[in-house]
Amino acid sequence: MKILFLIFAAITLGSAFMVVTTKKMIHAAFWLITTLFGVAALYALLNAGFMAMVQIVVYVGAIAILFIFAIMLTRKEMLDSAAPLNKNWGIAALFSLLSFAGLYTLLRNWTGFSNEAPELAAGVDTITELGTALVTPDAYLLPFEVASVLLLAALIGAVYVANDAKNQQEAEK
Amino acid sequence: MIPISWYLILAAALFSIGLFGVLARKNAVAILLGVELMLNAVNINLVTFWRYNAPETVTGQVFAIIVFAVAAAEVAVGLALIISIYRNRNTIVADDLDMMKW
Amino acid sequence: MEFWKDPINTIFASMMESFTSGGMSDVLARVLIYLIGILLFVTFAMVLDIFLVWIERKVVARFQDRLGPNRIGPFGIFQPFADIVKLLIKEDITPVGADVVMFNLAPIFSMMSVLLLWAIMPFAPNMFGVDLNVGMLYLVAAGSIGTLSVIMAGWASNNKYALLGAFRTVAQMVSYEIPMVAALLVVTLLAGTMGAVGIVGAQEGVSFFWLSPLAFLIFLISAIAELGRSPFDLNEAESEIVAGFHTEYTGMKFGLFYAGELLHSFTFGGFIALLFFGGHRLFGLENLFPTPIWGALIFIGKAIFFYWVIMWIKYTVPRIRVDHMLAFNWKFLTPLAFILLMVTALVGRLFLESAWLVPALFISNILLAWLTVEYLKSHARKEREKEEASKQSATLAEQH
Amino acid sequence: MQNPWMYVGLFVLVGLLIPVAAIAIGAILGPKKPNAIKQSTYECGIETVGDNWVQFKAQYYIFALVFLVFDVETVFLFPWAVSLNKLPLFAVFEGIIFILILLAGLVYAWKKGMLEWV
Repeated sequence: MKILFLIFAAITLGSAFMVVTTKKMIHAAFWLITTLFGVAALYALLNAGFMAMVQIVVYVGAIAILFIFAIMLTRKEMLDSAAPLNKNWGIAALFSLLSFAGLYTLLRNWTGFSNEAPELAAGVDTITELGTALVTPDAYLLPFEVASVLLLAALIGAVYVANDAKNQQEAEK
Repeated sequence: MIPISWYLILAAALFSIGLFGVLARKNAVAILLGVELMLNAVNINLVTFWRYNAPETVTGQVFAIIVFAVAAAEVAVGLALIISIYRNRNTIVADDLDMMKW
Repeated sequence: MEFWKDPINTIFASMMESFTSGGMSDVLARVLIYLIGILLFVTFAMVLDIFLVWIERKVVARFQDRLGPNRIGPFGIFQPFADIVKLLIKEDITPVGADVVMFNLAPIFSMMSVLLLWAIMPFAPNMFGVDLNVGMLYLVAAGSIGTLSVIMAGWASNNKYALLGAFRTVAQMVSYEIPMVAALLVVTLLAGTMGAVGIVGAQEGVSFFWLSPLAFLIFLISAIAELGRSPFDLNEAESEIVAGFHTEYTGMKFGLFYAGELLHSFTFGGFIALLFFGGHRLFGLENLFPTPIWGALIFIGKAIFFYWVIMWIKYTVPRIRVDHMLAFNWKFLTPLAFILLMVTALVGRLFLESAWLVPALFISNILLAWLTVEYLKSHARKEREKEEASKQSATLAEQH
Repeated sequence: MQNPWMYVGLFVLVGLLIPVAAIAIGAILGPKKPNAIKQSTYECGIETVGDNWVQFKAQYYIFALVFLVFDVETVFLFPWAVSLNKLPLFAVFEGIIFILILLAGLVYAWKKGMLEWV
């Protein structure tokens, strides 16, 4: 178990590092996909099979595809951008190291820092419970419906903005 | 078995890498990639806490699913904006986007 | 006798015993046995794949009034082996400027996405890889790995046509994933579980085809689109974009794409059989022999039948245009699939545990289909009238 | 170690190994005589012009966008569908409202003319 965790953690962190440093945007997108697979494997290790599948369906199947399309649409720019990082990258690195150190010390002082996972109760179907929780008014009915409204807002907003881009493209012709 | 700390440290590291990406990358799409890494780190934390602290309830998973929805919405609108800006100003270098400056 | 009732688990138990008696740890023994089992299983899939090539070529020949391969072996059955030898000894060409790593990874991912589907395929009771409680989502997830492989192939080839083909394919695959997921949601709703084994078990009395014939049609259409077979073979429209995303692939890498497509078709045939036609059941014939191997044979027979249906459609219908393909999905199939989902949820819940469940669902499906057809008819009539009116006004303007 | 995902993980491993082996055998058995013409990208027999840069329609992005939204929606709907038979009747209506809100988005994109290919 520990070995598996270390392998997946190394994949996740290594490819995440490549995402933020690699030069070609399309490679960054593919490294992101590797990271996402690593995270999905970690979910599977945590017995959260539903989350692992959702991770692949939503992130790899949809969000990564959207990223690749966007990169392809704006690619002309990418070909000649020499340095991937801006001039403040030193400060940024310091900042993120500090944030990691801060998070680490915070966690260190937490009492439950080295807790082990409790045994999962046998015969509990997480998905049924999840479905029940999502539509029970005392539980998460409101977030469930609000999520739908959020997605609707995102769709309308993005379509509105992209419509602009489409008209622009037609005007150029 | 794996103690909870391993997952939390992994999530913290992933979050920091994502933060670095957001702060240091030039390309606006790359900045969004960094944001995705940060959201993933959050999700790892949520699922970890679900597994280690409250596996009998599903709160952590519900939260994580909502984070998925938020990430999707954020990417959809963010990338649409970037494409629109690219069409209008022919650049997606974040530092050049200073139309709100004076 | 015990062996025939549950062959897989019997072999597993005996192997487990012999492995652990040699002092091996329990976990390691389990991993090893799984590995051996999976290797045999995947090898079986690949051998089946070889015969699918033969079936495909033979059937298409019959559709086109030809003989098909008939030189090597009886009925040309060894033709695919000759094909494999040919593919293996071909030169492996990587085009200039290609991204070598991704160029090689793409066909591997393509094949893997198909093989992964076999992990959850329940051939018969006690004869399946694993029963995941998120089976249907797993099906979608494996499909998204396939999409990924297409984009990788198209981008890494450094070829305009490959990239164009890849983008078309991805647009098509992601679009048709939505009605497919909606059809899967209908099945999930009816079965009350996402696991493949649970879905087959829920069809004990009556197959889901009778509960939701529309969902079956939607699933069939979107499966064909997902496979990229005619009429949805825009990804390799030879007359327009050479061969689509695998233009630059030669030798075994091309072979993997090709074999992957055939195996994918067969796999979807199997999924149609298990989602809508009761898996290993065949009018009680499955009880003829008390062994799951017989059930597995029935299942494979059904899968080949639906594979043949997909082939039949492929060689009958011409390719449709890209704008029609997308309009058909977003303006017709997706709304219809979601309306069907809502209707099924409502009717299925209202008639839950009543004897009227099956007829109510069947009638509501037929009603919905009839309404759709009527609506389309009136819509088409209106469009035609509009067109004629504009034509008339145009001719009038010309006369003046 | 009763985690079913162990089996899936092993399946991924084998599923990767078999095609890799096929390609490796092909690479060993096949000849290797590269030359510049052979390795140039194929463009219907004429010489290759430029790199693979082509201007893509913004339309591709729109379809991916609508797909993304519906894909996330289905993630919410799967747990709902699984547990529906055990829930009271109003849960059905909650799901229907959820779907209707998203279909409204599709109708909006449709009316805006965003689902047209041209």
